[in-house]
Amino acid sequence: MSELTRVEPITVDPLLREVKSKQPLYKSLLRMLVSAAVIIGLWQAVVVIFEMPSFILPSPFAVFERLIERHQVLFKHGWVTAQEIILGLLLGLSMGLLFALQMLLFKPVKRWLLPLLIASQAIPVFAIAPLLMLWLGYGIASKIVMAALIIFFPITTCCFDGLRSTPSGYLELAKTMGATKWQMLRHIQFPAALPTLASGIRVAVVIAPIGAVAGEWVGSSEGLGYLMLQANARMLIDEMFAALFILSVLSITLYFVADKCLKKLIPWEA
Amino acid sequence: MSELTRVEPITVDPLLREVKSKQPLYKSLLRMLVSAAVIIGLWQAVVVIFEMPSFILPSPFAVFERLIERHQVLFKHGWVTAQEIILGLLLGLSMGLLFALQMLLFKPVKRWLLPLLIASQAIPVFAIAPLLMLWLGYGIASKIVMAALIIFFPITTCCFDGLRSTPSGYLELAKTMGATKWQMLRHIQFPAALPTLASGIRVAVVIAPIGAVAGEWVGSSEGLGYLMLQANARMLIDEMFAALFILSVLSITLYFVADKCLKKLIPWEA
Amino acid sequence: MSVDKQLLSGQNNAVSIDIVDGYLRYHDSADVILARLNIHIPARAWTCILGRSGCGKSSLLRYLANLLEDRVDWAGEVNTRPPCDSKDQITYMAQQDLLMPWLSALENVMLSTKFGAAHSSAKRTHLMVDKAHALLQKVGLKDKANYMPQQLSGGMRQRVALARTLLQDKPIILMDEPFSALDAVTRYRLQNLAYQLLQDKTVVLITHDPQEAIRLADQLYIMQGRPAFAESLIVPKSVTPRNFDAEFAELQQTIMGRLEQDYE
Amino acid sequence: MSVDKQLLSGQNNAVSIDIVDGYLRYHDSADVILARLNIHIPARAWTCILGRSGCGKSSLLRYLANLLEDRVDWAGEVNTRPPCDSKDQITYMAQQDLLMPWLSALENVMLSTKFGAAHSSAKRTHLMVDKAHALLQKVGLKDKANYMPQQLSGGMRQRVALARTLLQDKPIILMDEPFSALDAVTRYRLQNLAYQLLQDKTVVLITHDPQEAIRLADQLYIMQGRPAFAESLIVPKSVTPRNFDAEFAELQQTIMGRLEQDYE
Amino acid sequence: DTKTLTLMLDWFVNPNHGPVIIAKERGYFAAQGINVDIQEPADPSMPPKLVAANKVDLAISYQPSLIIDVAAGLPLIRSATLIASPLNTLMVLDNNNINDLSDLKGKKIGIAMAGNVEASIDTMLKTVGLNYDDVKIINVGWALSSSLASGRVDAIWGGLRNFEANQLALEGFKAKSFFPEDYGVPRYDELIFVANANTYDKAAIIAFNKAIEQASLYIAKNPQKAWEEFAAFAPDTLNNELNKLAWNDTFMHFSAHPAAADLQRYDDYAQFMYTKKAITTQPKAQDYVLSF
Ligand SMILES: Nc1ncnc2c1ncn2[C@@H]1O[C@H](COP(=O)(O)OP(=O)(O)OP(=O)(O)O)[C@@H](O)[C@H]1O
Ligand SMILES: Nc1ncnc2c1ncn2[C@@H]1O[C@H](COP(=O)(O)OP(=O)(O)OP(=O)(O)O)[C@@H](O)[C@H]1O
Ligand SMILES: [Mg+2]
Ligand SMILES: [Mg+2]
Repeated sequence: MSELTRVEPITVDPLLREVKSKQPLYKSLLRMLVSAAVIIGLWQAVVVIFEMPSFILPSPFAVFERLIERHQVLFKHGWVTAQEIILGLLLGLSMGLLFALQMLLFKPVKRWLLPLLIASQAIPVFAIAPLLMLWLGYGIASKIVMAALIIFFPITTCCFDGLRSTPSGYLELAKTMGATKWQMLRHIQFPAALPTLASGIRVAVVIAPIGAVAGEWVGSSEGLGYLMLQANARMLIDEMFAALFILSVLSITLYFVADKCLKKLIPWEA
Repeated sequence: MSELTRVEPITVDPLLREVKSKQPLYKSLLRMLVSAAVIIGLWQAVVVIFEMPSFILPSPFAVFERLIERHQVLFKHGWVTAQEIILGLLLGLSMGLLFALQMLLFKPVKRWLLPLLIASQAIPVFAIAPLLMLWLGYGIASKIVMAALIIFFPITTCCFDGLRSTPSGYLELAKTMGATKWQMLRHIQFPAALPTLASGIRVAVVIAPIGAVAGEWVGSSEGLGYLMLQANARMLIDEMFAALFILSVLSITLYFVADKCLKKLIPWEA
Repeated sequence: MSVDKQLLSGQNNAVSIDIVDGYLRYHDSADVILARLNIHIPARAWTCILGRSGCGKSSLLRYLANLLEDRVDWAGEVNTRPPCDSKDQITYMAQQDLLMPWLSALENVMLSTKFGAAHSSAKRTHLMVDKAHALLQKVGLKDKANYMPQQLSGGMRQRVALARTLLQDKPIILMDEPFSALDAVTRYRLQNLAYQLLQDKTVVLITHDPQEAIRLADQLYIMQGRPAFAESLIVPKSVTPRNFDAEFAELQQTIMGRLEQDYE
Repeated sequence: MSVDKQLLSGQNNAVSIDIVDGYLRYHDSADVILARLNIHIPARAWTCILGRSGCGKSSLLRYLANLLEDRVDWAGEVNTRPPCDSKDQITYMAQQDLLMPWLSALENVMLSTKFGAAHSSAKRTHLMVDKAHALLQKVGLKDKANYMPQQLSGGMRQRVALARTLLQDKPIILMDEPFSALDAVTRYRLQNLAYQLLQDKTVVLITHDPQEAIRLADQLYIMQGRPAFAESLIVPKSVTPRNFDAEFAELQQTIMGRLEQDYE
Repeated sequence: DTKTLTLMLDWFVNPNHGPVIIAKERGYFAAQGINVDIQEPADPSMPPKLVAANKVDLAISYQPSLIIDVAAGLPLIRSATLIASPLNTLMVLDNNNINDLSDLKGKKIGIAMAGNVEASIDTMLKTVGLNYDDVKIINVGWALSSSLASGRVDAIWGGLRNFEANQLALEGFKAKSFFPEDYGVPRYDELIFVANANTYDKAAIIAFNKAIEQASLYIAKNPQKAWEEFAAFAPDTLNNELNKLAWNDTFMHFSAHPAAADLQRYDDYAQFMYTKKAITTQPKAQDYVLSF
């Protein structure tokens, strides 16, 4: 059945979208470029005005030079980090959803689990990082887990808050239709929670890189975090900033991709 | 006017609450204690089953002993960290709100600011921590800023997403009543956004400690993070875990206080 | 087995409900809403309930639909005959339209097919889609099947909700002011439609329109007083849907009188 | 200065509106909703609009209330006399009750006092609170002032929304089915109340109830066709609120005929 | 067949690790029949723990750290010495603000967290009539040079005489160092190799030590050539001015006889730490300092 009904909305969607996507792509690209220029300008200004020594804040030009000179190394490590982030996001997302569902479906679980959950979050991932390294080794697994851990709580909270604030009328209606708990979740609570969940995902996408990089700091032999630490240890501050730059680009790209997907998923919200 | 109208709801509130606060305090306390017992049990189990060497994961009893032996030191440093967290929360909250408001009120600002904002978040606070230390010194200020920075994005996102998803009917009504942008915000959008904002605040409360402790790791002379580093360097792993324990208790307390406050603020949500 | 079940329900769908000495109070308020409420809802017939705004009609209906269990104090008996678990026997149409904003009109109509024991063979699915389309056409929204709820007018939304109700096939139908947002002609037609499609069902209809009530009622109650009780009014002997005649007019006068009286 | 302004508005609140050759289409749909629509809304009088469900009544009202500016294509003229910025002159009551869930009934009634140029002297505030209480009493909700919207029945919510509308003091009032969720008697009383309180205002009332329209209309339009246009019907000469009489009945028949005809 | 040893350095590869890199580059390890897999940690406190937990075979650590670890019950032994003299210093900027340790009264000292900070600094200050409480200790993470250069702290503890001094010089700051061994702190081995006390592979360690000794000898004879070979290990990151300067200040410190150990030195230092209460039990050198 769902195949049949799911096909229908397509006919109205183009109409809906017609108004929304007024903004052509090149405009937002232009905006990005200008933003970037402004950031760089500010950065240079700080360097000049505060007479920043280059071992604290190098000038953007030095960083840019480094970026070009070392682009191969940077991309290689960037790719590793990107993998860690994306896999971490997937893992954290599914764990967060699962946890939220569990708290929702089994009220008692929530009461017992929540303090545990908060405690687990309150412990900075850094503190348990050595344990993770011991258990999962110095490879990619431990970083994925770090990234997942750091986004786990935002996802769980937003998802749970979203799921439990479904308008009661919807729930009542579904109840009279004989919806099982699971069907209620799937067809009513989940779609109704999507907007709040979307906030959670946006947050997650932006903080997941922190987890991955933090993981690399504790132990790794590749990735942008490793590169940054190494550069820092060697006083190659411009290289460190070049790595930071790649990381930022990665995050921004991820954010906008996620944002686009989320907007497609939730067309009924403005 | 507002003084007069604000007084009214009190008469109905007790009625509303009558049903909700069935759960007496001692019950939730009991639950906390049991949860704690479960955590400790699990912990001990991990220690025993995996034969964890005590320099990686000490047994809960050793940690507890340490906790009692060193409670004065722990509390002293805990108090410092608590201050950092709370002030960081306040700063981050107000900055996040301000930012979200700005993005909401001035659409163009949003377009230009958002990439900047994401980029700023993507850069792990850790990476700019040394810069912060150099600018703000090794005192409490830099940790407050770290905590504020780390919660800034979740707050901003949740607040912004909440503010912009006000049911359009409410906005239209207020518009016909001649609401200025500011009044609309104050009386319609803000209350309507509170549930989503609450999710953001819950997330913020739990991750703010990470910021503060990370700040202490990068540069400090007091606080739980400092204590943890010191203990680690001296191989006093049980002391490190005792500090972690205090940190967790701090976070959990903060979370529940925040949760209570938020629930008071949003009585109309289940 | 699914065929079996349907046959069974086809034979068995005559459920009558008796409410004896009903008492209802919301936990979060001191006011008693209903007290000493006695209502007989006969099987395969339309029971219409009228009453002052705020007297407790929706509360009663929601209680019958099992939606208030943990939010009210209830005393009194609710007996179904044959005895059955009323939970699985009821279709409920709320006073608000409650369309899901993420589903199109057609998908909203088909919402119930997503729930309950899943016997969704491809064929059955196809049947349901056809049925939903047919219902949408009957409520005058053939060309709006793919509109989202936000793109529909108030009356259209109510009609979608009605179609959603009519798609379900349970022996008891509870409807809370299902025609309130419709113009006179549409209302008249949809009354006929509902009458026709729900002929062998046990229907409880809440309405504010005395004419509507008289037109459709096999059994007519008016709720009065504070806390409210229900008084049965004698309806004309003619078959429903009735046309306007002298007896009709007289009953209408009686109803207005009762409502008026409740006001004092 | 605030006194000045009030005086001014007191003298000046007679605004009439003319719609000439109105055309309206939603951006996100290909259907034209209104075309060649001509309506004259006289000052200090009630203009009632009837029409098939979904014909575009609410759209028209929302356009007049400046709520559709960037979501529709509009062609045609809307002239106010005296020319004024209609934005600040309009009170709008939507088809949905739109009560804020975080405000009590009383606070919802007083919502408008929080907006606009702030002249909230303690005295004025006090006056407004009194006025709100008085209005709540008049709509029969004296004892529900502190209830939250979720604790009110559908009709009660609509009455709160009506009280909120009546609290505002603008020359033009646009009301979209304000009595649809009320029982006959309450409806009758609130019609009288509104009539009484809005005597020197320019009122546009959308309703599905021909009797209501005839009772209150100084000017009566029926919207017909697809896209819809408006036809003016001649109302009895008697003063509003009218009582039921032969002329009344005849007009009602005409209206039903028109609606019926629109259906074919 | 060759045996693979995993070796975790104390930090990213730097000139201090010269013999390890040279031994690997010149095939001395291979000649001894072992293959060494080099790993770099970001946190110097991790490698000994990993050895104790049997996750890696060998790690580079510091003598004070080893004493602390062994005192805390970690199953570790010293298997070889990499640099046999102290490199650590108390460093200040050479701008006439602090000419003598006694000028440190009330000043801020930045540290990179280590277990023997209090013991060492207190001892040094005692020689000029001050003590630990007369200064303010601030953890500055690993931003030692920049915190000193930027003036956020008045002195740093943990800067190495072959590294931080050059780093500061390159940034245009002249530094002045107070050596701990001149102010009452016992001499100790700066960099050592540690292995797991229970599971170490004696034959492999002997082979490893031989290769290291061979490399040290080679470096002592051909410092310039060795530098080029060292820098070629990872030219991107190693071949720069700072490392070159550091190399020139380092190569003469590499232990000529890595396997040999002066037990007395360990016991003296343990005694020092014990009396300063940096450790609560006093391990005996003969139990954890092994010569292969
Ligand atoms: N956002 C929208 N996008 C597209 N079409 C819309 C939108 N809103 C309303 N419509 C269409 O406009 C038409 C008129 O709607 P409107 O709400 O004005 O009807 P109405 O006369 O008020 O009906 P009712 O009496 O049922 O309230 C309908 O066909 C509806 O589908
Ligand atoms: N959640 C609640 N808590 C407290 N009181 C409630 C709640 N819901 C409804 N009530 C009260 O119950 C009474 C009956 O409400 P109900 O919705 O049943 O009225 P109704 O007869 O359906 O009215 P209407 O015709 O206006 O829809 C009202 O006085 C209302 O204030
Ligand atoms: Mg009702
Ligand atoms: Mg409408």
